[in-house]
Amino acid sequence: MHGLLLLAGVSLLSFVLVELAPGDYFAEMRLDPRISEATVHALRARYGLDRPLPERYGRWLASLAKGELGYSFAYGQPVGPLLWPRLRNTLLLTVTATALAWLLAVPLGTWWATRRRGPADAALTGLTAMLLALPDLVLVLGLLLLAVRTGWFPTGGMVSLGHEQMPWGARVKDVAFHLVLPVAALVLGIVPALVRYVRASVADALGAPFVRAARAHGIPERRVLFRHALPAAANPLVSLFGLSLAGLLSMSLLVEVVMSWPGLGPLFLEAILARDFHLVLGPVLASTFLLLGGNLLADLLLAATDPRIRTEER
Amino acid sequence: MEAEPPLVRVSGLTKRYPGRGGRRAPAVEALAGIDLTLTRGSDLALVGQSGSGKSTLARCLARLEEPTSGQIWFDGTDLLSLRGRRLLPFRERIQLILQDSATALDPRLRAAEIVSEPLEVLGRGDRRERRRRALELMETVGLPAAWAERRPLELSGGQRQRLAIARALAVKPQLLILDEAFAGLDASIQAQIASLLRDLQGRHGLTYLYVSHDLVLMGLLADEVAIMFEGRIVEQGAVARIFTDPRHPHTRALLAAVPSRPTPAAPPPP
Amino acid sequence: MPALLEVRDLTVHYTSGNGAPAVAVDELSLDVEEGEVVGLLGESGCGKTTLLLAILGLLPESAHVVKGSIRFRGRELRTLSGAELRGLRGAEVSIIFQEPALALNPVRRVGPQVAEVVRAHRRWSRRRCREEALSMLAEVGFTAPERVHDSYPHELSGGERQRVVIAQALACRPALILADEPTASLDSTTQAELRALLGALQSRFGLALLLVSHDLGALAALAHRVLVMYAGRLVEAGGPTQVFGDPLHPYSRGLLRALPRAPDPAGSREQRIPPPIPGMSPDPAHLPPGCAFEPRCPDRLPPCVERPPQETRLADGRHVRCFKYGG
Amino acid sequence: PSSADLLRSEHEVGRAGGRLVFALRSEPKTLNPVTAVDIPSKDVIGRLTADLVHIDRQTQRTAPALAKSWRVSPDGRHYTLELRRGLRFSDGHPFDADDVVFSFQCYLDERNGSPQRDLLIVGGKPVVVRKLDAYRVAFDLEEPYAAAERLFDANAILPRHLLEKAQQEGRLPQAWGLGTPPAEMAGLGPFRLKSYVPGDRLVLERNPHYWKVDRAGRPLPYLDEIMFLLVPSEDAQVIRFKAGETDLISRLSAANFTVLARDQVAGRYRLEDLGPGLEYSFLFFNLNTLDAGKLAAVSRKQSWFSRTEFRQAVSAALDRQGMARLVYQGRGTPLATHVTPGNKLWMNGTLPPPARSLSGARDRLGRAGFSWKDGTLQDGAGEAVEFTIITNASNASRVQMASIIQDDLRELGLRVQVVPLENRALLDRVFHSHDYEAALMALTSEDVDPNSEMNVWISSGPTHLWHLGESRPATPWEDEIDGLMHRQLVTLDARERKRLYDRVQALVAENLPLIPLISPNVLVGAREGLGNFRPAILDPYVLWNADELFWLPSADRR
Amino acid sequence: MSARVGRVAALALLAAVHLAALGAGFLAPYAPTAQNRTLPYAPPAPLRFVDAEGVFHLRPFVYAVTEQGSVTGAYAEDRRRAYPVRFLVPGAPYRFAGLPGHVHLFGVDEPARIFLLGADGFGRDQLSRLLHGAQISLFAGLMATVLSLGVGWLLGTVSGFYGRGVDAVIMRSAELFLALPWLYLLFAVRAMLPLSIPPARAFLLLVLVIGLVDWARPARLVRGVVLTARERSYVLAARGFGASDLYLIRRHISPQTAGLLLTQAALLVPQYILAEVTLSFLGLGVSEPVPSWGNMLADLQHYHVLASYWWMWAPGLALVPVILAYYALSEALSTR
Ligand SMILES: Nc1ncnc2c1ncn2[C@@H]1O[C@H](COP(=O)(O)OP(=O)(O)OP(=O)(O)O)[C@@H](O)[C@H]1O
Ligand SMILES: Nc1ncnc2c1ncn2[C@@H]1O[C@H](COP(=O)(O)OP(=O)(O)OP(=O)(O)O)[C@@H](O)[C@H]1O
Ligand SMILES: [Mg+2]
Ligand SMILES: [Mg+2]
Repeated sequence: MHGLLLLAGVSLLSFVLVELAPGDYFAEMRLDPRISEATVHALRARYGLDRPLPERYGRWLASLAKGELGYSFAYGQPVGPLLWPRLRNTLLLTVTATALAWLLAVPLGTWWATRRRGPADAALTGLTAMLLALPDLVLVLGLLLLAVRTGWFPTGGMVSLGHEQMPWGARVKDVAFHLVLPVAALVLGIVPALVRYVRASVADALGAPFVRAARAHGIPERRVLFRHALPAAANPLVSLFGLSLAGLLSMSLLVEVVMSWPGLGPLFLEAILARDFHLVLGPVLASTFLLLGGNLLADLLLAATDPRIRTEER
Repeated sequence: MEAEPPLVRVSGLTKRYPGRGGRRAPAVEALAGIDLTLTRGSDLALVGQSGSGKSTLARCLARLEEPTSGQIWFDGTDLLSLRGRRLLPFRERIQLILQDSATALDPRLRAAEIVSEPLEVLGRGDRRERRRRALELMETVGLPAAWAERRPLELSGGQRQRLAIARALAVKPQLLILDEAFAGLDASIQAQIASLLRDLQGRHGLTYLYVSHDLVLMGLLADEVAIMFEGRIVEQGAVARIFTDPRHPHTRALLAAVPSRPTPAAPPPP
Repeated sequence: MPALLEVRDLTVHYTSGNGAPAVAVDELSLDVEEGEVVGLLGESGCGKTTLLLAILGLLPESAHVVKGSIRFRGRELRTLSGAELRGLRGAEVSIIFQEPALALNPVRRVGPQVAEVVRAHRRWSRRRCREEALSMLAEVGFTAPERVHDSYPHELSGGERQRVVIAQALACRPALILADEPTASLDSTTQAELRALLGALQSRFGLALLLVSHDLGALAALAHRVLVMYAGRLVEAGGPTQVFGDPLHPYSRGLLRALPRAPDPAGSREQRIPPPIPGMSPDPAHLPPGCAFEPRCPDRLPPCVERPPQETRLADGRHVRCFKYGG
Repeated sequence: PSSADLLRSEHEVGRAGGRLVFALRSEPKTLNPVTAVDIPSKDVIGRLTADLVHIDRQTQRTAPALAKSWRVSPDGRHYTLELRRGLRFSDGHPFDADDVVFSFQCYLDERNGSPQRDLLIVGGKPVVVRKLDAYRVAFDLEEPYAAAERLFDANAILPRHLLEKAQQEGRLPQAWGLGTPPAEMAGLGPFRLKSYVPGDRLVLERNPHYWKVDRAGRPLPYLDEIMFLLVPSEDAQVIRFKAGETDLISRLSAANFTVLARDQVAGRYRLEDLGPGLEYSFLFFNLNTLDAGKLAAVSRKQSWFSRTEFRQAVSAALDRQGMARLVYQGRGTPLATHVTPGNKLWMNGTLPPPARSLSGARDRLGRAGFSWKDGTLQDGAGEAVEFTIITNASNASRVQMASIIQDDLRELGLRVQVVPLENRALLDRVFHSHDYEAALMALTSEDVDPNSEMNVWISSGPTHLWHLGESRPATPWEDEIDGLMHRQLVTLDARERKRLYDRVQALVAENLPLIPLISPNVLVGAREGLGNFRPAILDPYVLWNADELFWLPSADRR
Repeated sequence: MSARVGRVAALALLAAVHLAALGAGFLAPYAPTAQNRTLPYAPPAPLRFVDAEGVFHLRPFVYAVTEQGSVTGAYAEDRRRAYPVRFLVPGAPYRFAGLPGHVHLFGVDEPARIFLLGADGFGRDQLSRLLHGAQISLFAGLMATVLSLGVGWLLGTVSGFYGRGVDAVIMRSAELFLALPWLYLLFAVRAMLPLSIPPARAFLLLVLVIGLVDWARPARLVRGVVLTARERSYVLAARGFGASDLYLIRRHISPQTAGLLLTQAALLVPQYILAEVTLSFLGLGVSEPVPSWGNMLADLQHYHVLASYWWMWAPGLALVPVILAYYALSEALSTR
């Protein structure tokens, strides 16, 4: 219920936002000296761009009901079929990267929290600062350059040229091999911030008396960190995790564009700039769904990681 | 003939917590119908088995926990019907020293801040004045003013306990509930605080509800003892009566289990 | 044969902020023999908890051991590596913390917190550890251990939490337990049960106990020896009947005098409250150069202000630190 | 098929086989020749389809394609085209005049909104296409149209047997989307669709029914496959080309060209600088008739902008050489007018190259009543002369040029502010709200022929950027340009047309309705060992002769 | 002890960076917009003490350079004449704290240039641009951080503290804010601003919008913490002596969110500074020729720059100590 309302709100407000932004999809055609103004007008009329906002929104809703998710001006076809295959690829990339990033950040940040002051602390501080100081695009290009210089990894795409002819196992390997670079880019992009959060909250929790109590019982240090300090520190991390699901789609835009990953990224970016609005709404709605899911999950996890949180009462 | 109404009257108070361990686990009935009356200026000791619901009752009385059913009348007002702002004046009149006071102290605050917190909340005095009062209170519970800047975790267990007591005393409530406030204090400090409480009672007519396991101390401090067992008050009566003529088996068990305390052969002269 | 635990000349300072270091434990020596129960008694804030923490190497960052040695079964604990210390803690020496609410992880169920202690020291299956935890919970007086097992600390009463902490300490059947007011918030029947349990363990496994308590009754019932601490130092040591029956040190005397006596229905209330020791406990950061109890002492002597008294061993085997008895 | 009228290529004989990989900057949007507007779509469609008469990208002249020959009536209004016989679509279906008539019917159908439609309207009336017999088609024009045969280029001939139904039902614009199964598509181009992976690649395979053979009589094309990979950023394209993952690269920026050129030998690729293309960048001022109430500030400034001396002064102050050097690493040519040196057939060679002259600029401004105070230029009313230049933010070269212009004009005492805008916002201001003072943009002629520039130069043209929707030419010289452009359109004599167009160029250079800046060189590259690689400055620079491209035996790949 | 040292060092570094930004006009040898069209991508000029003849000079000097061939970044030194570094030299005018000035800390005689950090594609001094760019970037980063954290903190606290309906409403709006394509709003805002507004001001306005719109993430994080915080027993205790909601939030709840906020702030500042890199691609950044770290770094996104001119990384490198300092500061504050 909340979800439906939210979707309605997101889509309606998106319509309004686009209305506010200057230019529409067909504006660029005006630059082509061979196309007359009348033709552009006719096209705009065909796609209903000359209609008032409520009517356009109504039309879009109708098309949503049909499962088409609107109609792309650029592709001249319904948005749905354009979205699904790319969404799958994007999710493959981003889910892998997010999982990896968390798997990396949580132990690393936790371990880091125990190494306050000292060479490891200094090294990690410097490294994360450096990664944070790099614009994402530079990072991605840098990785790409590395791939070219070394020839270790493919520099783009999701599959090799002869992918279709490969046996099943080799295909999986092929895709995994192509995943390395974009995933590395994403992970390097996300991890510094994550590690910092983990470190900060775990360091906080390590000062609690129950940690000393656990040590007093001879609980192994690893377990003290991961089963005592970390759960107590989980709160902001859980919220962050919920949000990271939401960020999945937008996160990989850039990486996909530069590493030519056949995901939503290039499509979405082009659509935004071209004001191919229904096509923009597709990923927006998809990420709203992920957002809802992520936040729901986070709320459940929050209650699970901290039993003191009361959901009812008061 | 119209007797003075009691300060607190509790009737049919119950509190159930959702059960643990499996979905269908039965609910924990922490309070199973409590009836209790506290007259003004009296001292009641609440004694009973561990887990019998004493702290729960204390928290319900202080309106820090919502009872499942029942009624609490404080000074003629139905306490449970009050909420939000209308409750605030009563909060001032009822103070609770929570059991495990260590967790009830904000680890980020300093000792003096903790003690002056109620004054700040109630808007008493200016900053200087409050601090002065806080230091005074700390001294009365045996904490040197030099420790005003310590954080709770830099104090010993007993010192934290005393900090919590000092904080509750800052308010001058009508009803003070002390949940295991004496646990962890040495005899000298216990005596010091006990006489402080007695003194306050004499001057301001406070009513005390003690929750404690120390039957000997309770025998000293309270006029009346209520024995709790499994969420109920199973026996209530004057101290002397309970100690000399316990009726309920649980009361008897409690008394029997008190280890005899050595008394110095020759009490040293003062 | 050396004692199970030998503490020699232990001195612990707290350095908080920029002030002078606070002397929490001052040149303290004590022994605990195998199977012995040693009661530790002392004013609030005199350094008991600090001592126990120091023994297990658990002092906070702001504290540090200035000097002294701590030997357990002949091994110097101060020089043990982290892993060795870890193997020792909980398994051979365990500790019961004073405030159970702080010692339990608030976001985890308590059962696993008990089982985990077993798991840390025994190569047992998860299930067996769980069963061990349940039986341990039953031993400390829970009639429905399953419910407690699945509860979070905040869902337990104060006494229940305390019993959980005791269960943790007992879980691996250690040789020595450092107990910091283990029964402070337990009703008398449960206390009695626990005393019985400890007694049984002691006779069966030779458990030794260093028991911090303000409850003289409990100490009298359990302890073989009682130590009295004041301002970081041992001021008196002896058998419970000796110390309680005939305290020597002025502090011990004052303490005993402050004990509440059984109710006397006839007397007026004011009279019934025993007299506290006058004055305030000294600030460990500014201990007087002489005897720390001197400012509050009713029988002070001229040397008291000049230098701290030395320990005197009396004929009946008791130790006392007071100029009255030599010093 | 031996009976068919096959076209014999004159170029080097190659070797059959192999695959060519080409990176597209953005994904093709459709494979439908009727609706395609974007470059990638056209790049692909161009390999899948064929046109009646084709412009040889290298000679820039027309050449027979599906039409074996054509005749023009003396009045220039009637064209008769003779089609090749015995040709087949890539699905094996025979091709004849009905397909031609059908195709033009589709392009002209208003419901389809085809971008080609406007070109096929001559003298206000659509071209009439008649089938004379199975292999002859007639085109009737309302008025004479110079070089009308060039119109046939890029009007792909559609298979009637596959698309007629869709056309009748009005669904043609939706037909042949990217997801269409290859079996439902057919064309007359050298390749046909093999497979499509969304967002990733599009693979074409050789068309066995193609209508060209090489000198040795062997069927073209040589290549087995062309693979179009989607590589959405230029930098990634460069990197992947360098890594050997793609075989051809075009639309290279000069900076990247320089970087790539360093490793030419080691990287086993060859880069070519084809010299100036047809793109011309320019600065223009907002001369639109404005609603003075809404855009008061701009319309006040128009009193400066509309002064020819002002524009001349601005033009004279610009350091075009500097722009060519800094922005295009020397791989660009300063322009005096809008026709670039790349357009060898039509450029007015007599116009002097632009030279920077600050003193000249000052003179002109002085003569036009401007003066300086504390180094700041003022108009007659004492107002400081300052304006903003908008340009496309995502085009680094434009922003750089604007920055140089700003610096140049500062020396003249003009305060200029550069405002890079996102492209749609820019277009919205230029075409719609007219809320701008000056803009820096670029246009690329689709063809060398002046006809392709009609809409830019006639005052009522839809691409008459600086003064859109002009009801009447505002100045005598504009009137003259209008007249010249119309005359060249109906003049059939090529020499005469050139003379007329030269005059247009001279008028532009003189009056500067737009201030021409630079024409960047066309820069391309190909893997070592690609035979018949003959890049051209006309779109598609490297792929236009895909049917003849082949891999030399020396090529180390595939 | 060493926490204090860390705090002092961080503060000192931050102060130095901000002071350098403020005093950019004086510290920078050239105007940030001054082009040298014959010196595109001139590499950093080494400060020399020993000249071509092997003679040692006490005063450091530089050589003038000339371009080798077309624009390739290859330069040759002209060793015939040394240009000693001079201090407090007159040069391009600037304003410092509203006062006009024209004396620069150091410089060399014409026609040589002292490019300590090299030059960009227009032959503009990187060091001067870096210093001037810091003004906008650091301020914008701080502003956006303060805004988004401020709003996020407020709404997150309210949401977590009151729970139920309030929580639902705020969290749903947070989701709405997270999901909407805000880029369009930025386009719209840019379109509404007059074209002639100074680039820095236009950018700051956009940053303001971004900061305001970006509250949802911090809000959710804060809310999570508040949910736990309000159940602590000391909050219960404070309620017990009649503390109002406002007091509880101020005294007990918000200090618990402080650590999180500080961590966030330290991460957000560089993030917002870098956001401009992307924004400038869309015409939403600080526009030419005004420098900012964001638009300087945007140059680095071109493969040829990235691969050929290492000194163009300078703003990225400058960002590292700033990030480190913010880290250290946030750490010092949260372990206070
Ligand atoms: N972290 C700390 N920093 C500074 N001083 C401390 C710290 N912890 C304890 N102290 C001080 O050290 C002294 C000894 O504390 P300790 O906890 O050992 O006392 P204790 O004997 O256990 O008292 P209690 O019976 O009240 O628990 C006390 O005065 C206390 O205030
Ligand atoms: N939040 C809760 N959820 C579930 N059960 C609870 C909760 N709080 C208390 N209980 C249970 O309610 C019962 C009564 O608890 P209460 O704290 O009132 O006992 P108590 O009499 O104070 O005991 P003690 O003397 O040990 O402190 C206990 O069995 C306890 O486990
Ligand atoms: Mg209790
Ligand atoms: Mg203690």
